[in-house]
Amino acid sequence: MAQMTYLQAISDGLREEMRRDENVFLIGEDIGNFGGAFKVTQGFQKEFGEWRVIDSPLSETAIVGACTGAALAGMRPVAEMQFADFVSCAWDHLTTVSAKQYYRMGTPIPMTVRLPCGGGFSGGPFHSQMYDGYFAHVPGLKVVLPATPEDAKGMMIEAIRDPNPVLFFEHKHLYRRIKGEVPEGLYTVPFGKARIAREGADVTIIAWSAMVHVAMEAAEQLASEGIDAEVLDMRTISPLDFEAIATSVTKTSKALVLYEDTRTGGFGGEISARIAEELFETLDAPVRRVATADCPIPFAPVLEREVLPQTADVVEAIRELSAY
Amino acid sequence: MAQMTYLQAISDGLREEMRRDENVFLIGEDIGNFGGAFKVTQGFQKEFGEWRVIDSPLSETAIVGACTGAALAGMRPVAEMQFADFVSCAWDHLTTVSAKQYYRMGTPIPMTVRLPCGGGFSGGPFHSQMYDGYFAHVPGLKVVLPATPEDAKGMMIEAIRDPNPVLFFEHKHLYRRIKGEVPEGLYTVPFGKARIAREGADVTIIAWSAMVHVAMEAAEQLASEGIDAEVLDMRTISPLDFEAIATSVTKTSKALVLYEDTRTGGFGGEISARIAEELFETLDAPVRRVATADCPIPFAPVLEREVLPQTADVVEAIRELSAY
Amino acid sequence: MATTAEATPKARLRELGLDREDAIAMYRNMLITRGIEERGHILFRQGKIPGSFYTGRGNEGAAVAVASATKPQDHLCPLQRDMGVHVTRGLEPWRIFAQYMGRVGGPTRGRDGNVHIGDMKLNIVGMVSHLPAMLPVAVGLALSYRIRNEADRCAFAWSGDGASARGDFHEGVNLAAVRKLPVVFIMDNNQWAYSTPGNLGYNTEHPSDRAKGYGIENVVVDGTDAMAVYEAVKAARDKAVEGGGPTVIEAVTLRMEGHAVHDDAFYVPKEDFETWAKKDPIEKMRAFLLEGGVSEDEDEEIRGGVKRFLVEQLEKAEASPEPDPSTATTGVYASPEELDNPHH
Amino acid sequence: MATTAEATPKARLRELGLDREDAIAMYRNMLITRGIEERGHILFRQGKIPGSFYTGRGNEGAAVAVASATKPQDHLCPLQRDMGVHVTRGLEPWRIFAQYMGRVGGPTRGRDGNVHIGDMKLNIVGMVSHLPAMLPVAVGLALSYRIRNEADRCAFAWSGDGASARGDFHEGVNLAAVRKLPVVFIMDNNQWAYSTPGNLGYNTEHPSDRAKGYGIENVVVDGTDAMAVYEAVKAARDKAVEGGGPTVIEAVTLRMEGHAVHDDAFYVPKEDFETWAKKDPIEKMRAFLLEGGVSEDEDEEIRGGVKRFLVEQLEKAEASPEPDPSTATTGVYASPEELDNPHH
Ligand SMILES: Cc1ncc(C[n+]2csc(CCOP(=O)(O)OP(=O)(O)O)c2C)c(N)n1
Ligand SMILES: Cc1ncc(C[n+]2csc(CCOP(=O)(O)OP(=O)(O)O)c2C)c(N)n1
Ligand SMILES: [Mg+2]
Ligand SMILES: [Mg+2]
Repeated sequence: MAQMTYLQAISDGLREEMRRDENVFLIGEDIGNFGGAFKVTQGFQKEFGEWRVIDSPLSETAIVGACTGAALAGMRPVAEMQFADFVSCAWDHLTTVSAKQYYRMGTPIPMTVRLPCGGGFSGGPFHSQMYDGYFAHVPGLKVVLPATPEDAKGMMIEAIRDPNPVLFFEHKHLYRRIKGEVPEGLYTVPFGKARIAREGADVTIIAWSAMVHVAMEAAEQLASEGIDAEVLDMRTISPLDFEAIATSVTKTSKALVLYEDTRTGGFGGEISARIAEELFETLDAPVRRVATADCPIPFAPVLEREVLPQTADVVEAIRELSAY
Repeated sequence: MAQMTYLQAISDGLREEMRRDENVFLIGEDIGNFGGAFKVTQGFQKEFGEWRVIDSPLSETAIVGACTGAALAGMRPVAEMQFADFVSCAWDHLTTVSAKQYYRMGTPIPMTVRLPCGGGFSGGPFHSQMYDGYFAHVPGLKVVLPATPEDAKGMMIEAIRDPNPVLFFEHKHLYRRIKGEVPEGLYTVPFGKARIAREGADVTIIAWSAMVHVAMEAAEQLASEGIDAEVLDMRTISPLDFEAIATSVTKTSKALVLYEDTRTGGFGGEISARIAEELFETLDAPVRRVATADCPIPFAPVLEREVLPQTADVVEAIRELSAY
Repeated sequence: MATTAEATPKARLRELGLDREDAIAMYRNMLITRGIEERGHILFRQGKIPGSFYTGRGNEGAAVAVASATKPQDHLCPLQRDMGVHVTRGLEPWRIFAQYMGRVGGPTRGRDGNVHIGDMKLNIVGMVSHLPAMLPVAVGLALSYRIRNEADRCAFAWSGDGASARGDFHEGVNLAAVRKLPVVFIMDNNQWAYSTPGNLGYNTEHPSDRAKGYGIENVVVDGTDAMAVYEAVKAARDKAVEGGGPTVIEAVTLRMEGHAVHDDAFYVPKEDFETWAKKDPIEKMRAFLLEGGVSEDEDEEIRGGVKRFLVEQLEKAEASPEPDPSTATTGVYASPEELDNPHH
Repeated sequence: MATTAEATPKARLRELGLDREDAIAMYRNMLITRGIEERGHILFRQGKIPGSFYTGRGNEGAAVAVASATKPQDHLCPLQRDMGVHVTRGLEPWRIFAQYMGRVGGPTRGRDGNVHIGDMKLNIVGMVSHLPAMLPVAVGLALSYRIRNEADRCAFAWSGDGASARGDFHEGVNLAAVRKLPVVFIMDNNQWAYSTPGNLGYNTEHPSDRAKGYGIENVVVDGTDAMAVYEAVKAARDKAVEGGGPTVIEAVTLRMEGHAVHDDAFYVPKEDFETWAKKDPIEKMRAFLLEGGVSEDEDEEIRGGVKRFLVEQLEKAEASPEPDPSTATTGVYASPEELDNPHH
């Protein structure tokens, strides 16, 4: 197995599936000659040509709208939003057309939208957002958020093959910071199956995307204090593997949901609610949430740190949960 | 006091505030000569002229974008979306510009977007949606949803005067079905203060907009069975009067959240989570949620009924909650 | 406005590459279209159609003519005034009635209403309410033809005069123009967007003049003249599949009813209704056929046939059951097998 | 392209209603603009600017000229290449440096970065990243002038060649055109949208030809020629405030750096950089002034003055503290009092 960054793993998954299936094509801003703002598709246009790696005008709605159409024609389109934040410009199309067409018309819409997401590097209010909770709220869309290189590749391939619109959230902060073993060749990681990132007995931390790494750091710190945290990497939040949550929380009796979307209305609230509703009798303490504060993501590092969930916040919350 | 329908009360609030403050103007599709798809602004163009009651092109983004600009110029714009569903076409502008401008630039954006919302009359997937949870998730926006004529008028005036972007959800199903006493003249109903629609001792039903009426019907039925439900009309979900919820649930120890948005990701999940997190020790049963099923709203009456929350669903859920 | 060359109906048909049967088929499809929508009004008054109801009266000729100028392999994305497209493509009227009434036999199985229909076996994509959201979809269909180098295939996207003010129109048409995709844009200019007149929606002489901003051609035709529409669309399709890029075809009509049942269209000048009633597309087509040698008897027969056909079809629709409530929440996500075997 | 009348600088200034001091002020503002952005690069390399960094090099002349042709009561909605607008309007450079570095002294108090600035006291609206989302905002400002019958007031909205493909452009310009609102649209055509060349973004000769789809005029000017830009904008403003409706002014330049610091612009032909370097707007303005009677000494003094000024300003910015973390989550909602007394 090769060592790859999270970014390389995404590229690899895309490339392998494009080689296998000529119906796969990419469309987005600056993804061709330039290779994409983050260089995920570097070299792709050379290999696959101008009509399978399409530099679009600055038009998010045209990009995803064209993907819906191409999906109906039997293609497997993959759109890139230059930053996840700009998907707001395609919100109507994704929620109105892509998400509802199968329910209404019975015609599957197999398309993938790649969303470089998340904060932590002074991207400011418009290059840092975590948009997962908005889409997980929409019936008909799938929301997937790999945390590791291995998952990133396998879930990329799974996303392309899935017969539904899939929002593939790639965390920018993981692109080059996270490395790992990645199998060669084609493989898929199924949606709706959480991964136990760390086994533990005392408390369950439920996380996805970059927050898995924050959870792991917190768990390491807590281990030295004798608190044994289990970390669940949800991988996808729509579909949601609630069974995995139930199994873990039944074991630990205590749960913390850690998410990078804003606290109020973010998907962690939904998970917290379900835990309390469905596991009422197993809980030994109220569910805790650690999330981004209810405000835009500020630019200055001192402010951004304050707003985004930090390892110390998780450690603190788990300590309190343990002591409850 | 005059008897008015919910619709008349909204018109009345708009008209009175327009008479008082010449900075208030209306913009939307077919609101002038035609008086709006639901006739809320019937006769307004005659009274206030073409430049205060503006028939716009079919352009939701231009409508709300223009409101943001006008607000910056000191006006008090009120936009009408012909149906709440079409606000998806202005999603980007509202969430990206209107919502964040004050936090970033310190410039208040006093604007109101009127959203005829909700289902129950075979409007189908695109004329029935409850969009409240999506917006309550966005820091910087206020989300208000009157359930009675009196509130509708007072909250309309409050919305126009509020220095922030306010999403004013008017439930189409209440427009002509709900009548009540409405004070004459100018008055406001403050945001973030829930109303106890029915006092009760056994269980708290938390609802807003049309669901308040479903909750009241359910409570009446339950009364005959000896179950005494308290009904909270939240009036606004952003800001959220959690204190009122806490007070009521502390009294009853049991809570049901009833909302018309889709269950997963809808704002009822956030409320359920907070109750379980913050009132853990007072709860005698898990919080229950009754909401719209996780799918688009189908057209055929038999299907729509199945998907939307019905009084019987609430009655059943409360019975189970009581028996817990 | 491109004017129709004066010629005998026979010469005209020859010029367009059509024969007598083609013309009769178009006429018949217009009659069916209007018949369906007229019966829809009755059904609505009978309380059999839930929600609201609206038609494309006045646009039957244009809708049928456009669809007639397409090839079966072309994908079509018609909108709310284009029932004639579905009829021409062969969507059985009973399914349309079933759709109106929310029955399982409708293309959306009761999940959506009115003309929100489609059938991928007929290469018609079902529309959504949000206008004109299906236009970028058509551009995506055309893009896939281009990627796969499919030579004789063209996508068709509709838009109203009013809806062309929305961003989706701009982004979709622009992408198609930049990439010279094989797509034809049909603009149903029926002079009103709900109650909003053209001058409050666009600032050019014709709404299709928006084409000029994308460096593509627009052609304005009399939408009540099916032959003129057919001719313009055929030329635009030829151009598109030859790599000449998209064209906007504007078919000028008058929306002959209110926006929907609740709207009496008080804002449309009465004279306009009178003027345009005289230009009725079906009457025009009928006159064309009679002049071209179709006898009054034959016409009578065609019309009678359509009537009987629709009576049958309506019966069939009424026999279609209401959907099973337990299915209301199923089918939100497709399963992998369905990609190979979609519902429609 | 509208060409600049050949005339002596003095005659030219007279023709434009400008005096020598105005011209020097424009020159000075261009120097300040470039100086700020050049120092920005240094600060970035020094690690003092978090996130990314980008400039409007090559566009200083156009930005300054447009702003110079506006009146103080006009609202301006400039974008990412238009630092010259802020400078011309009087936003103090130290506040811009403070913004770059995320300090409290910046117009957004560390909440946003780069050129995401504005100051309502100067009637400049702060931009967002999503392009061109501020264009409909400018239209709304113009709409409010119209509602209030403010005679001599005009709003200014910017857009890039690339961003004009987005729906916001279409909806905003269309509304303004239909209602003949007093707004001028400036199109910064710097030939690239990030790495995307014009021919992949629009299908017309000039991106401003999009105006034709809205029935409004577009004027293409050499964006490196501040006088030409000034002239075109002034005429468009006059027309707009007289009720003649909006105009699109396209200022053609070349983006002289990559899209942002991480982009070396390998995709821009080297010859283009060489050609356009020769057309540098500041050098052009300098030549104009020298020809018009400003001495080399005076020029030296102006340039020296700007340098010293920026050194001071940078010091002041560096003294501006980082924001207090405890304020990070405050000010999400405005309170009623703030309507009368906004932060800025
Ligand atoms: C985005 C959006 N906004 C509003 C509506 C409500 N609406 C339905 S039809 C209509 C008028 C459409 O006018 P036009 O495009 O000219 O089509 P026509 O109905 O005249 O054929 C409006 C405003 C809609 N369907 N979609
Ligand atoms: C809606 C949206 N999509 C993508 C981006 C990312 N982006 C920032 S600048 C840019 C290119 C803009 O090109 P143009 O409008 O020509 O302006 P320029 O930068 O050349 O001045 C892109 C794609 C954005 N800011 N907004
Ligand atoms: Mg119309
Ligand atoms: Mg550019």
